[in-house]
Amino acid sequence: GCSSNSGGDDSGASSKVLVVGMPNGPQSPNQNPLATGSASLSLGYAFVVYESLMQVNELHPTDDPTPWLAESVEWNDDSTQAIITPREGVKWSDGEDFTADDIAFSVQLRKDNPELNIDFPDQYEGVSVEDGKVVVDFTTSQFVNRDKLYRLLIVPEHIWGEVDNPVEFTDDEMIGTGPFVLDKFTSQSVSLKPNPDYWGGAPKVGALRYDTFNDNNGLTTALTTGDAQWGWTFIPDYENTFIAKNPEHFHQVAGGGFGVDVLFLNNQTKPFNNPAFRQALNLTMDRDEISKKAGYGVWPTITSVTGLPTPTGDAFIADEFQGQELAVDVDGAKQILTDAGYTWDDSGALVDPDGEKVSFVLTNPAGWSDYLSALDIIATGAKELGAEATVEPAVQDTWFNDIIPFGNFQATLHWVDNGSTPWNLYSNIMDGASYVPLGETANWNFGRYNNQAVTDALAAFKGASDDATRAEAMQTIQQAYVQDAPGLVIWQRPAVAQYSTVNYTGFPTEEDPYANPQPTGPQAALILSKLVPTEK
Amino acid sequence: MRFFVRRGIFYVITAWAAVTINFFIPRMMPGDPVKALIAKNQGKIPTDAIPALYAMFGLDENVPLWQQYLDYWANLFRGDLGISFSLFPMPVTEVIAQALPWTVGLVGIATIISFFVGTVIGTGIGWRRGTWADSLLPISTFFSAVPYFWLGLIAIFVFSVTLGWFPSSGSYDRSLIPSWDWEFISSVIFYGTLPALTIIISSISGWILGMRNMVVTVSSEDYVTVAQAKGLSERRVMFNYAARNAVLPQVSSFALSLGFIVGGTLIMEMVFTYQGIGFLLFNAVNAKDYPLMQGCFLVITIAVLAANILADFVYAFLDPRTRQEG
Amino acid sequence: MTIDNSIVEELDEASRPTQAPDTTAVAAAAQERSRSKGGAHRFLFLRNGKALTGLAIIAFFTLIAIIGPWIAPYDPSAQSDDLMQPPSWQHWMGTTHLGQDIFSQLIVGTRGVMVVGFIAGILATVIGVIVGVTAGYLGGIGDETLSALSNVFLVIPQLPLIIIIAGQLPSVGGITVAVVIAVTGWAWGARVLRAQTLSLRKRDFVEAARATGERSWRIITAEILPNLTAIIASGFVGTVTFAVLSLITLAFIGIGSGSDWNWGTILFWAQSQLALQRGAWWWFIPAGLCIALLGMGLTLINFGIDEFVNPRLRSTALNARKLRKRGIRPRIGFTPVVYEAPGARERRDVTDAAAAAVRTESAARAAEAKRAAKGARS
Amino acid sequence: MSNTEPERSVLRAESLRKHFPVRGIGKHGVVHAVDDVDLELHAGRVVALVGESGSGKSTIARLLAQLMPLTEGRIVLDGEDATVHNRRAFRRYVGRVQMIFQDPFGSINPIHPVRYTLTRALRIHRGRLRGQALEAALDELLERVQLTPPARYVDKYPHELSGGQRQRVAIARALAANPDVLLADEPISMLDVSIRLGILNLLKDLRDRLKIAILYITHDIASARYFADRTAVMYAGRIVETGDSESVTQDPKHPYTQLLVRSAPDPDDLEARAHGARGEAPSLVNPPSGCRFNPRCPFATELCRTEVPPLLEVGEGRQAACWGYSDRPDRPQVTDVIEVLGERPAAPDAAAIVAHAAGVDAAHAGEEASA
Amino acid sequence: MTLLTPDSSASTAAGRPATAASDPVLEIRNLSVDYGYEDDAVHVLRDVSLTLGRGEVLGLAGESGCGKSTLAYAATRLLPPPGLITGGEVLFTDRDGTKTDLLRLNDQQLRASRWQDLAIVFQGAMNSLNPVHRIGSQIADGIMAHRPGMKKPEALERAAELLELVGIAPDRLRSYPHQLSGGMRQRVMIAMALALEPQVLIMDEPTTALDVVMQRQIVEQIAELRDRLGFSVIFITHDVSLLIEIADRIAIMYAGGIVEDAKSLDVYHRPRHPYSSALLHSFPPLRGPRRELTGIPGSPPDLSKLGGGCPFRDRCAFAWDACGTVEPVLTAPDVDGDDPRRSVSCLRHDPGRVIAAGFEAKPVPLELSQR
Ligand SMILES: Nc1ncnc2c1ncn2[C@@H]1O[C@H](COP(=O)(O)OP(=O)(O)OP(=O)(O)O)[C@@H](O)[C@H]1O
Ligand SMILES: Nc1ncnc2c1ncn2[C@@H]1O[C@H](COP(=O)(O)OP(=O)(O)OP(=O)(O)O)[C@@H](O)[C@H]1O
Ligand SMILES: [Mg+2]
Ligand SMILES: [Mg+2]
Repeated sequence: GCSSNSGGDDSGASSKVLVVGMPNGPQSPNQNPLATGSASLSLGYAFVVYESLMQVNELHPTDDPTPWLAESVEWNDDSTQAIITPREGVKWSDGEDFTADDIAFSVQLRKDNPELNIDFPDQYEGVSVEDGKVVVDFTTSQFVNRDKLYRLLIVPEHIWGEVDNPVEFTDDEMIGTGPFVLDKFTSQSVSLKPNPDYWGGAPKVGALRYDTFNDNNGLTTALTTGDAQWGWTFIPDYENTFIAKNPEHFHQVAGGGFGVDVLFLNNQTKPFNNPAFRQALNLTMDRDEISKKAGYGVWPTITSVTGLPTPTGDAFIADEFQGQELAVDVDGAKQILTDAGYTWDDSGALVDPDGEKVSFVLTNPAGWSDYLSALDIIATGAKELGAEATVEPAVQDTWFNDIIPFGNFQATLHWVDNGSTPWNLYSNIMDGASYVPLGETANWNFGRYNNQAVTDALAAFKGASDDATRAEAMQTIQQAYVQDAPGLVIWQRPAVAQYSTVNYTGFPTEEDPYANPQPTGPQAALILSKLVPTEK
Repeated sequence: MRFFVRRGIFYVITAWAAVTINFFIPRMMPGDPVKALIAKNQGKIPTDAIPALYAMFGLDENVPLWQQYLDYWANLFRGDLGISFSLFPMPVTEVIAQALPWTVGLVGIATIISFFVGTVIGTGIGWRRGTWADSLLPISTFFSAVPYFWLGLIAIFVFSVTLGWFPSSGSYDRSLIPSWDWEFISSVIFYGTLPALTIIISSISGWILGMRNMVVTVSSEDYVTVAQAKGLSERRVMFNYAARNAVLPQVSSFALSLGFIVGGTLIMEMVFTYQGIGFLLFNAVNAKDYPLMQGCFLVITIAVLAANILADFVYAFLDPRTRQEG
Repeated sequence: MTIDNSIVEELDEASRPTQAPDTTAVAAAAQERSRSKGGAHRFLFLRNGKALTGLAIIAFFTLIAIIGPWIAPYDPSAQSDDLMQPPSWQHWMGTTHLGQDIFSQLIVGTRGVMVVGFIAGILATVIGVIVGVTAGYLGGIGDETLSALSNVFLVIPQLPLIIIIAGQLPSVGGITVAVVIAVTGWAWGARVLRAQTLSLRKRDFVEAARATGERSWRIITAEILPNLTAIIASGFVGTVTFAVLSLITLAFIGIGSGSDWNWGTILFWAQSQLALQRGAWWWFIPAGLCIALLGMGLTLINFGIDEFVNPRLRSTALNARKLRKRGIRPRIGFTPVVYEAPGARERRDVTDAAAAAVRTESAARAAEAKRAAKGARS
Repeated sequence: MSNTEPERSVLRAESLRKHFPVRGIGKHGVVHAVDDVDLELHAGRVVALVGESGSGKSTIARLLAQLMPLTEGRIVLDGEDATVHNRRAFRRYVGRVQMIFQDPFGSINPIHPVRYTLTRALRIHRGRLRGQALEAALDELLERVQLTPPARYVDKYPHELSGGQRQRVAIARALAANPDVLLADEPISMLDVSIRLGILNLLKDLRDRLKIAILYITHDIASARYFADRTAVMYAGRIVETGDSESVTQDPKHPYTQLLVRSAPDPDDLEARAHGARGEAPSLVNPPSGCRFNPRCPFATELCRTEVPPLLEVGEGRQAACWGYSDRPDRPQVTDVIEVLGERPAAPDAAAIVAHAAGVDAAHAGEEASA
Repeated sequence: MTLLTPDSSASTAAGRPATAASDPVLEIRNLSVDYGYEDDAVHVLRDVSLTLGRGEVLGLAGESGCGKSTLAYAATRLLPPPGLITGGEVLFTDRDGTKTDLLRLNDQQLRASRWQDLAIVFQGAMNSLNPVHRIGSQIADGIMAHRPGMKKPEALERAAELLELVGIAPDRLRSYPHQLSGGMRQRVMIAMALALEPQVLIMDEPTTALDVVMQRQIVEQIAELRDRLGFSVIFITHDVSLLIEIADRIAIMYAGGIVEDAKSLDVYHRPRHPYSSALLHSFPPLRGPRRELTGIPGSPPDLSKLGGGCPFRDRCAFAWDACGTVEPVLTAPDVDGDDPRRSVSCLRHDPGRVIAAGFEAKPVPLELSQR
């Protein structure tokens, strides 16, 4: 039992179990930390058994990363080569020493097995160990992907080297460097116990358990009853539903990151082929209301006209847009429309320059309640312009297979890739490089925005070797975003987590957002190292 | 013998058709496991990862459908149901083996209790037709007409969240290690109580109604009157004559409903975060996990078929009239 | 839905002797009486309180379904600033997280439920009748094939199948859901009908029709089908209940029409917004109650049909209340005795009337004495 | 009988055989419901078929109506093989041969009024009748079966009719086809005495007026005597005796016929009773070898147990399938069953049983006392 | 206090003759039965009185639907819903002379009395045996219910004896009802009814479903057992000829009332009621000269629409205006030299009532006064 080492232990460890809740349904005993979908990755305990090279604080992506298994990572100018210096004195939980070879092996493993290589597909050029440092060469510039390298989980060569097929390896033992080691696995719950020899000092969390629930409701109930103390699920009206249950100890905090949700507008068909209408719609969207009603304040309001989340993106907002905030301005919108030749008929319906009534359909999969609520609000806004907007939920599969890739929509909400820079956000919305005609499968740029200047700027940002070039590119991009409104960011979608400080404190807070607060990332090891029991 | 053979052939054909449909249905669904996975992790899995995932699930190979079908049968006979996508790389058999006992245990027990209690109540109501007992019917009807999830959620809200009498989710105390000790078993029982109760409440009405109607019908049979004429005690007439005969159709219905246990509890498992095959199947459908979906379908199909066969014979064995002449 | 009796019925039918003429006589008597009272016997079941209640409920919901959109006080989708308001005079059943009026949603949503329920019920019944009756009548290889077909549909788990089929369709409107439910839900009825047809087919009147020279299709449609009316009707009612529950469950797990309101969508929203946990019972409870009420109404009609059709259930069911007033409890094996003075409907029930106590007591004493005597006779 | 001149043979059955497969769990075999039955119906004559329950009488009727396929044998109508192979031929056949079912409660669809039932029969056999013609035909039919006035019955539902009335509707339906042959399967068994007579008289009238050939199936040997010209006696799927009704009933030859006649209650002759006959009808799945009556026959010998007796001439126009009337040396000596079964058999001593019961009581009382 | 039905005294006063044997075991007095509970209930039995003497076989005959079964069931309070006993008494006299009114016993007492004092064999043996229990245990449970403390093996032993008594091998104890033939089942029912040596045995058409041979066997059996065990029997059947043969006394019922009650041969040879007479002219004789069969014209009255007067008047050849208003009651026949204990309910025999009602009395017609 993990509880036996309580009391007089001088480590200050508690006997209390910290329960992490996840809404992922029953799990199978696959703990492979590299295979997407494995229990350890989806519940997140892979991140407390295995560790990453560096810790990145998504809230401040421009800050220097915190060394973790790597003392440092040096990049060359165009970000095609990284030199990794491993940390000294780290041991695997079976007692073997952790070396540069383990890092090199872990990278090589991904290079050799495309199935496991989700971060840099086809982009590793070579891996070598020189002077106890690991040199990783990439085929392309990785400036926007640096953090992905930092986040790579490192596995022991002496175990994994023996494995025939690392793709199907279930890693029952889980020998890692992290602060916890596997105690037992059941399909509903995974227990871990502290790693007494952890390089960062034995953790003060006496035991860690990952419970899985069948859906958000199950997890919400567990969080509100205190059965689970850390996790993440969308809790509508979390202040009343969750925090109010124990205001002193229940918290929900948002991390940072460039995650946002975007209303993709079909730039190629009516009515959104007219930038004036897109802009006008933008002006009717009450981001505050959307965030509060549909997002329950969980998804913070987006304020900057550039669509960048704040404060994460502050450093990237072009000077000309600094301080420019989104606001509802129906009159302004009408003005824009009037200028563009729109009129209104007797009943107040908006008529486009071609003389057709403006109407459009907002689509999202049925069941995605926050999106659908947001669409409802957006539709209400559009009605103020006299446009006829209806929300039509779609079947999820249809949405994925027919609606989104082929552009069979007029307006739909979709997320964008997070990233360590705004590049993904803008590229996903408006990169001409992803442009394909309507009816063909698009990977991003679902709205089919095609502006050479923007395309070039996005490419420049990614490949540039100096900040000035990048700033310039960013300005071009943001100008286009603001002027053309090819897609509309509706809210931020930061990493959010709920936790209870009944047993442990030290989680990231609003005041001290030292890491992404969610338990399902490499930052879990960092957070756990900061947790202290509330009582001994 | 001919009877057995005919029935046998009939069931084999049914099984073949069902399994074939089970094979094709998932494949006719749009979408694939990778997209489903991406959808589930909205934004968390970078787009770059897509090719890796296709490779991992082996979806990049192009095998013609009929070849897949043949392979499927070949594997089926080897007891190999393939490897689950959503729970990669677990064999489907293992995944199902893990989930099945929970469903069968909880729902099975609930169904059995529901059957017995419902049958006894139904006997009472049927026997005392025309008295106050009749007013129980609309009440039980009400509970059978209520959507199950609605009942379950209210039960959770009242008994778990508000009163705290029962845990709101899970199949046992998660801090326990599954084993055959009393602590664990009692935990399983404790956690299973609320789900079982809701199942019983929502399903009992069917048994009550069925039994009541049969008892009413049987009560007017001559042999019941004869039993009364013999001066047997009320209890004896009610149970040994009326109920004993009325229960025959109930029992074969019961055998059939045992078959549906395996597949019919998706909502319960969702609402109560209970591990089981219904939810497994639901997840498989959402994750486009064909092998798992097929596996679940197969298990459910076999269970229902087996129950059908069972029902065929249970009746024959319970009713001496259909038994072999002595 | 009650579990199937078909197999049983098959076996039962085979072993049951042809109905005693008595029953028919009783039925005849009962019907004759009802006719003489003026009501056509087809509406006899209106005299059954249960059926009447059921019909009233269904009629009520049907009315709401028809006029709902006109009488709803608000646009059910219209948002307002009254977020999550408990019931009040403005909003009889409170509001949602977007300030939508739940009462209006309920009213407007009735149509979706009723339309889907009835379309699915009708479709499934039609398929079930066609397959079941044909199978039962044909016998032989055709029967085996059709039974296997319905067995396959019985064997395939239904809810997942509905989810999958619904997931295949580009857009899921109410009608689509109804069709999907019907396509997956007909097998049960077909099975019951098949068993019944099988036994009807062996009845003499079908043989007699054959001997008269009727063609098969006529035998099916004119001789057999009308005799199945009760089963078809109760199957229809059952399917409607099932369809309504399926629709609501589908909507609840996020499949199905979200654009048009129905009670399931209300519940879906309520649940996804944690209405219960937030104490917004007004959002969660009424829709569920409406469903239960509708289902109850359907089941009650079913009772009515049962009692209407089964002569054995009929006469007592008709006047249960009156009996209670007169203190008569019809029982098998203990015929009630009432002593009525001619003319006045005054009566004394021996078993409870105090007036009879003396007599009863002496009778009891006699019985006692007899038993004692028997014991002593050794 | 009134008509003595030989009438034209209408329907003839030649060595009919019907075996039903036995269905059931673990059972297999066939029911030998009808074996080697020859039967001939003449216009304007009635043939009665009597025999105990389950001896295959209804099966013969159904076979003759071609409602079920023959296992073996031939049905000859007006000298031509009439075994039908398709639906059209069947419909032509039913125009000539009509059947009245055993059970008046089951053979009329309870959901249709009399009008419907009869209209269908008329339309099928007499073409598209409408309006006045139809009404007239209906009235005529109902009058023919003495359901008068027709208007009172034509719109009734079967449940509103008494058993006798229903039976008459069933007869009317059969008559709608203007058949040459009427197969009346126990048309009176479910009715009470007074109604029975009405129906018998009705059939008699039809025979005489329309010269219909009638097969009259019954248990009631007295009514066969009253109504039929010839009588055939069946036992366990075979015909064991035929002959003109009067002599078959007054002077039965076959031991089974004797048993049957001697068992029928007859208030006029209380002495001529076969008392104490024991035994049951044999199983038709494994019928006894030889004469099927041999297990119950008081005269049975080894010959009866091994060889099936053929129908032997036992008098003018009479045949009996009993070895007792053969000229075989090993034939049994058949006399009147009365002589063998006339006495009541001795039964176990009743007094002893009573005493025992009392003893049980006593033991019982003792128990109670000690308790 | 109107515990006694008011006109019970009246009917005795009207001179209900002491038809009963000097030692009655069961007296049914003024029994009235309704079907239905409402105002439009059918009054099926109207003040029926009947007395069964000890050791007597009383036959009950009449048209189908005239209330024979109803009478039997009502007397035992086994009438199924919607039956309702609305008046009368059923007095049972035990061997020691104690009289009990079965209608006034409470459930407990009634249960104790049933089977012990009075057993009943129902119309269809097929349906009277519980198909899922072995016949042995069905016989035994009746025994055990009345002999608390008796062990099952003992009861089964007794059951075996009973089976032997009715001529069934005791190894049939372990058979299920469906494994027995109809005749055997009927005998099992009889064995079961005799299990507790009841003093009265009511048999409702115990042989109707059987063929004559089997019927004969059963009837013989009953007669023989009655001789040995000395119980009294009420035997209900349509088959008048059978009744005449086996019953000591016959009561003829018509439309819910008893119209004639006399020694069986008296009924046969000297019917006093027009209905009895017609009934006896409705079945063909098995032997002897073929007599003219007249049948009974018309159909039985609708019991729910009976007015005053004689219910048979519409079908009666001897009815006159008095029959429409004066309700006949059972009286001694107005024929000289008749057995004083016989009774008939016909106005032709009751000039007193006719005159009292202000009508002109008519003499007894010749047919009804044969000597
Ligand atoms: N469809 C059938 N399948 C199997 N056996 C049958 C079938 N129909 C009749 N039999 C059997 O064939 C035998 C003869 O039956 P049938 O109905 O012809 O007798 P019956 O002489 O008409 O008897 P009853 O006088 O009772 O009407 C019986 O043993 C019966 O069980
Ligand atoms: N449940 C009932 N409701 C109304 N009338 C009934 C009911 N049961 C019987 N009857 C009527 O009561 C009358 C007497 O029925 P009963 O069964 O006693 O006749 P029965 O003389 O035994 O006839 P059978 O000879 O046909 O057995 C019949 O006219 C019948 O229609
Ligand atoms: Mg027959
Ligand atoms: Mg009767």
